[in-house]
Amino acid sequence: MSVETVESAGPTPKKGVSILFGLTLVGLLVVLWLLLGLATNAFWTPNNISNLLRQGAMTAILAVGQTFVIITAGIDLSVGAVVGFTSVIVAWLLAAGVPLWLAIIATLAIGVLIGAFHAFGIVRMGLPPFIITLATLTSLRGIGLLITNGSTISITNDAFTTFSRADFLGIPSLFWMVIVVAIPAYVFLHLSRFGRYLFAVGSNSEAARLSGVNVNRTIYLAYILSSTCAAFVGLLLASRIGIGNATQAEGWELQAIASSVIGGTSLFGAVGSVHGPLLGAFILATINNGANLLNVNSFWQRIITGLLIIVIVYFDQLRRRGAR
Amino acid sequence: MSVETVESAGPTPKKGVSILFGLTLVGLLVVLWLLLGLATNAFWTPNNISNLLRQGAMTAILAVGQTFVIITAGIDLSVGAVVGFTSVIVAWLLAAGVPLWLAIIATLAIGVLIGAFHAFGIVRMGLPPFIITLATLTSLRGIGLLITNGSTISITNDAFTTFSRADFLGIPSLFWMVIVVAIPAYVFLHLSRFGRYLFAVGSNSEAARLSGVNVNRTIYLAYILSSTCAAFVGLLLASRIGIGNATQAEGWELQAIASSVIGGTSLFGAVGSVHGPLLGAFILATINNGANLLNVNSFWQRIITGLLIIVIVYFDQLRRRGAR
Amino acid sequence: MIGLQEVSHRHDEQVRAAGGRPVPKGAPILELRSLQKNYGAVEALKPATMTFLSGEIHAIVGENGAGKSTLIKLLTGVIARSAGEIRWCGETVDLATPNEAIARGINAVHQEVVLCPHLSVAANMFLGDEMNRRGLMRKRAMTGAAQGVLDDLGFNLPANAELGSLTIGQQQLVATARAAMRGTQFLIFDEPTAYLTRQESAQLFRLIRRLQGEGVTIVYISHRLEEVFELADRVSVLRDGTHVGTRAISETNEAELITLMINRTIEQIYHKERFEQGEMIVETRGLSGPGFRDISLSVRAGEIVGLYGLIGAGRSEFALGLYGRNPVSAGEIFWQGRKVAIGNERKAMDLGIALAPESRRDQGLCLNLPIGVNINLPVFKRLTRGLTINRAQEASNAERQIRDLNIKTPSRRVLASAMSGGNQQKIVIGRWLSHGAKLFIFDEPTVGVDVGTKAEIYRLFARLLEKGAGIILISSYLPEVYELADRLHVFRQGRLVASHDYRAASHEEVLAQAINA
Amino acid sequence: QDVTIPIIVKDTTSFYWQIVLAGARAAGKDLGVNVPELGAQSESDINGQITILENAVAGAPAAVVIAPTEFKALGKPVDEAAKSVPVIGIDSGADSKAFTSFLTTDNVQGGRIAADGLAAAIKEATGKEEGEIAVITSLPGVGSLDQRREGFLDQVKTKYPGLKVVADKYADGQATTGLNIMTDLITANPNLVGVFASNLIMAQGVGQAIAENKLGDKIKVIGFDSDEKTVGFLKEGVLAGLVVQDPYRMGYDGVKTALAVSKGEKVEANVDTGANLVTKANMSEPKIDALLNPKVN
Ligand SMILES: Nc1ncnc2c1ncn2[C@@H]1O[C@H](COP(=O)(O)OP(=O)(O)OP(=O)(O)O)[C@@H](O)[C@H]1O
Ligand SMILES: Nc1ncnc2c1ncn2[C@@H]1O[C@H](COP(=O)(O)OP(=O)(O)OP(=O)(O)O)[C@@H](O)[C@H]1O
Ligand SMILES: [Mg+2]
Ligand SMILES: [Mg+2]
Repeated sequence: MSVETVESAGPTPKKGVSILFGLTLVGLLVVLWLLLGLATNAFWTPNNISNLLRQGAMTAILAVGQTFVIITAGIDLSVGAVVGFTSVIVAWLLAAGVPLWLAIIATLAIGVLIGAFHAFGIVRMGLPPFIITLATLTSLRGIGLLITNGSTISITNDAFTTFSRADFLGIPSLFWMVIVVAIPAYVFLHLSRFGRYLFAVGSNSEAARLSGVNVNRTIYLAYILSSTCAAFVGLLLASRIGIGNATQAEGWELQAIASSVIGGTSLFGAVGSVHGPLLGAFILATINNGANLLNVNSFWQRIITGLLIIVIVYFDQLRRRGAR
Repeated sequence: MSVETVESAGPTPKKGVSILFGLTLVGLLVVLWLLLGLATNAFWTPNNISNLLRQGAMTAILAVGQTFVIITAGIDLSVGAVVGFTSVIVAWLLAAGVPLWLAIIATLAIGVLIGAFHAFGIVRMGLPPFIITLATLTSLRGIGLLITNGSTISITNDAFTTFSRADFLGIPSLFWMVIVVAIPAYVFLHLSRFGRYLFAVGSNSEAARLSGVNVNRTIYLAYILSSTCAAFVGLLLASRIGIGNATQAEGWELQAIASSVIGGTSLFGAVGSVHGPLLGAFILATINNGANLLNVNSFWQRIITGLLIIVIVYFDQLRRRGAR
Repeated sequence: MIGLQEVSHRHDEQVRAAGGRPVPKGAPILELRSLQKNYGAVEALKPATMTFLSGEIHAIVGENGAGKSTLIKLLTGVIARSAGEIRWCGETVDLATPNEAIARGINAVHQEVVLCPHLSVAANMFLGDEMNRRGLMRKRAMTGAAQGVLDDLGFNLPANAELGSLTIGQQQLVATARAAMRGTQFLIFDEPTAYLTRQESAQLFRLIRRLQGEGVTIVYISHRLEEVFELADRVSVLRDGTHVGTRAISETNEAELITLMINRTIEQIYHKERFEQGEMIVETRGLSGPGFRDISLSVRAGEIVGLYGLIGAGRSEFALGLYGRNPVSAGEIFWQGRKVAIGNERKAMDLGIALAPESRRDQGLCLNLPIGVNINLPVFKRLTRGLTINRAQEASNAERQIRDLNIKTPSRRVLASAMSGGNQQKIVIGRWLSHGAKLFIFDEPTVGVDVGTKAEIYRLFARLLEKGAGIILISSYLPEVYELADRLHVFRQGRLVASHDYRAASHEEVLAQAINA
Repeated sequence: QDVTIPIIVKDTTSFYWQIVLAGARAAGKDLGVNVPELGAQSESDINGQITILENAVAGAPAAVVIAPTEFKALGKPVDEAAKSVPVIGIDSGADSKAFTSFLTTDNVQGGRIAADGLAAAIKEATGKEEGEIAVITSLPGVGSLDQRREGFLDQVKTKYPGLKVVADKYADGQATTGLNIMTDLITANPNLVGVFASNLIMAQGVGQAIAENKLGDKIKVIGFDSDEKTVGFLKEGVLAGLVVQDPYRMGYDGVKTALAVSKGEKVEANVDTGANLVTKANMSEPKIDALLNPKVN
């Protein structure tokens, strides 16, 4: 936005502030959790915590992928459609008798291709990211529906479908997947030079270019990562709901972007982190979980979600201004 | 986008280019129309042209409002929700026996308030436009559902519901409404200084501020215009489908933004026009109308829409690069 | 054609209507009492007390980061002061918003051009103050009036061009024309000549004198001391945010000012050492591309090749072509005797070319990233150990450049946008020093850099040459290229029109060739 | 009110499911049971419903009543849930043997009823069961809508060979899109005699198109489910018929059955709550009238 004072939770910079910022969103999450624990007995049951971790997991992974793109000052509207589409692909492959490992690899490869196509559109065809990813959003849902003929494909592979329900060391496997994505994502974004390049491209692509950064490759990288994360979530979703269905995950792109922004990412690029979007996703999941447990009318739930988003981002804004 | 070579159909400058640009999108539309005329007999019937004008009208008005916001480098995700919400409001007021004229004014006033709230969030609370409008999107749908209790409110006022089907001078009244919005919008954006301030704020809000432009007021203006256009569309929708229903117009925000961008608006601000979004909206409407007439499978229709968006924006991009 | 006179006259009346009480010439018009500005812990301006007299040209000088721009921003309502008082025409004023400053007739041409790149030149000149008739803008009248003003000032610029399509120098002229047209009582120029050639500078000086003649008070900030002596009536010096003194121009000299500014003396600004010229590093033959045609020149190890010309002469375009940023349409490049094609920036860097571009804002810096990242941008590959960056080395590398170039910052984690103009320039230079190269292209390297640092940069050039590098120095500041270049090429309208050996031609001769007089 | 029996519907934002909830609410009041009203925000949001089921079970209720959005997808989650609480299914099935009881309407059967109704209406108007017809589905990938479409198409194919399906369109869940599709179908297919709009929102949009073009006599439309608007259309002759289920009863009996189960009583394993064709002719019958005017509040 043009009025907003751009703030930085940049790559290394202001380390203290960046961690404090993370901590404060953690603080918010903890406050939410404590309040919910007081308000309802069910909240702090192991069962519910498992649920919560499962529920936030998919958005969290999408949000991390989305963050890479947003840091380059782009946007990826297609992630929800990619999730639905890849759920169809993996179900289709499994139904066709393709071995599980191959089906998974092929599905992720399709994620890579979609991301590469987005970057191609942006870099070579000069299309705005908003447009190219909106177009694939529309088309991918169409292709997925065409494959399933508008219905769903059941997945009979039990190994695959029980995975999302399983626990490991008492923690839901879906949440482990968040960790599996987040750790390399953290290393990539905050510790490797490619992460720095993402920030540089988002901040001033011309300056990055004149400094020898391969801007096009960086853009490819960002979009491929986002789409691959989405394809990965497509696998998880297929595992969780046991079917492939192209209309699933509708609107998840907005949730992913919202998680990312709540987690401190700037839509103007060059500001963002890996832990922020994760926290953002789990804050949103907590709001929904809590509203369900408190038996809030689902209409009120929407109203409250909207208000809480405003309040959370506002306080975060205030705090960050204060920190300067 | 950071890589894209930012182009301008700015306010006054390069007048020739700006008109040429408009003409070329018109050209595209005409080509589409000619092709459809060849492919199907039904296309060029007066009846179908009326349908087409009706079908594109609401998106067109939303897109114009959206364009004001995008020019300031903002975004308004709430417009679809505002349409649904205001359709409920007007139906509710009419059901409560409020006279039609008052119901209309009250509904538009609510549009103004929503826009003012957005601007307040951005200007005073420092929230990113994406977040505040996403939050109201969520909340408004909730409030609307609460009012109708998840159902619909029928509108029995015949004067109101027949309006959207009426013709005037052989042209559907809905399309007249586009003209009624577009002409003052054109004067505002391209001929008045307030329009120029929108561009200035989107281009460099600091420079605008230093020049004595009231940046905050400009932001208020943009968001109020967008929400008011959306409320106006809410009235038209209520008139057209004869009900108030809070879940209607879902996803219209993306259609409005897409129309605007197809029409040459840059999501990075400071580039846009009034005629562009109109053309964009009618191009999208033509694609859908044509697909229906040709009885294209609904799934293929999605695929084709996505591809056409890419093709259209790509050629537009090429031409504009060439024009430099 | 409407001239400056008429347009500004219209505004003059507005200003008076807005309440500016006339002040007799020579009486205090603007007084600062213990004016102060802190950015968090940074004291950008320590309590300063200064007086500006009506109708004078008052220069302000000081090192990079001394607080000059901060002072200007306080006076124009851009930022809020931390403490102190401002008195305008004898009464205490708020000056809390740009609007208030404008209403009182205080205007500024800021150091970094702050205009709207998407609007036309005319739209920018009239922004916030459009001509209207019945609620609608009089676009044609404004374009005409703007063109009239530009022509009247002798600026050869089209009023209907999009601002973003102009070079920064030209944009600077637009900002100047705009401020002049606004009809002010108090006009501040913050390093207006940074991107101007002598030719344009001369035009600007004429404009300033003319405004002074009309009773306008001028504040003039510059790092070029000879300009200060040419123009100013009085000069104030800032050091580290402190006002260390004000002198009448007739009672001081360069040496004294420098001592006041940097608290030590410099015997020679243009530090020049001549080295044995070594092997041929690069040679272009008939190189053509967007903005330049048929350029043949060469650079040897140990040699500084200067490129001089007016704005838009094609020097920067030539550099970008050589660096692989812009496509070359014809001609050949020989690198150390071998014919090469430089298709992209990476290729150029791998060969051993470094480019410090002319616009630090658009091409040089990632403004909302930390200084450290900006300095290390080209060398992250080198700093990578295995998968990740060696953070200790990343830190030490950045710290070293900050120290060596004397970049004024509390930490390498500060965002580049929080740096003063000159310090930003040093970051861009530091980046390439840390990267290293065989051929350094410095495009306007000392724009906005203070005398002390300038001397350091020139000394640094000597160190680079000593190590066997070659330098292409592009500058619009004739004394600089003139004193430093072993070979000086003059560009005009995209062509290389003349070449001279070290000090072989006079200033006047070079200038005449540049403007084709 | 110590006993809690949550009811989970497919989409809280639709009128149909609001009636189900109203029935459940009434049962809660009558029986002294606390009935949280839960549900996803769209019939196609399978993951959302699974999440809600998980959350509901975490609250350790006496039983859970659920209308599964998707047959296969809800199978495992229902199995999982049934490990800790009894689960009562309503409306649609799921791939699970763990339901204690099941109160459903057969959506395939509903589609067949719609086909019969459409054929009858066309015959009444033209004298023969012949002509071009169209199907408009609100959203692809939604189990119950798929089943209705399937039942309708199957019935037409086997029983009414004279009826030719010339268009089989999917919309995006928006009344306006249904309206636009319908106006375009009218333009493209001048011989169209009948349409099946398989849910409430589509019936609203399609009905509007018919009303705008005053084609109620020529094009017969059968809708699914009812509200004030579509009943009005029925009265005006814009719509030829509505297939109406008994959502109120499903909600009421669902909770009632669940309570019985939680008390250890024996209940019937399968109950068909039925679907009825409503036309102008039978709409004032008391039984139908009760279906058309459910006590929502
Ligand atoms: N937005 C900011 N936040 C924090 N510190 C700032 C900010 N802007 C300027 N400073 C600091 O204030 C001090 C004075 O800066 P200023 O821009 O006034 O210097 P200057 O005298 O104009 O220097 P130059 O000759 O390089 O333009 C510097 O130390 C600078 O780093
Ligand atoms: N992409 C381009 N295609 C064609 N001509 C161009 C292009 N970019 C710039 N030019 C023109 O090339 C000329 C040289 O501009 P350039 O910026 O290189 O000048 P310069 O000598 O570096 O001057 P300065 O940097 O002082 O403004 C200008 O007239 C400019 O308008
Ligand atoms: Mg400065
Ligand atoms: Mg240059």
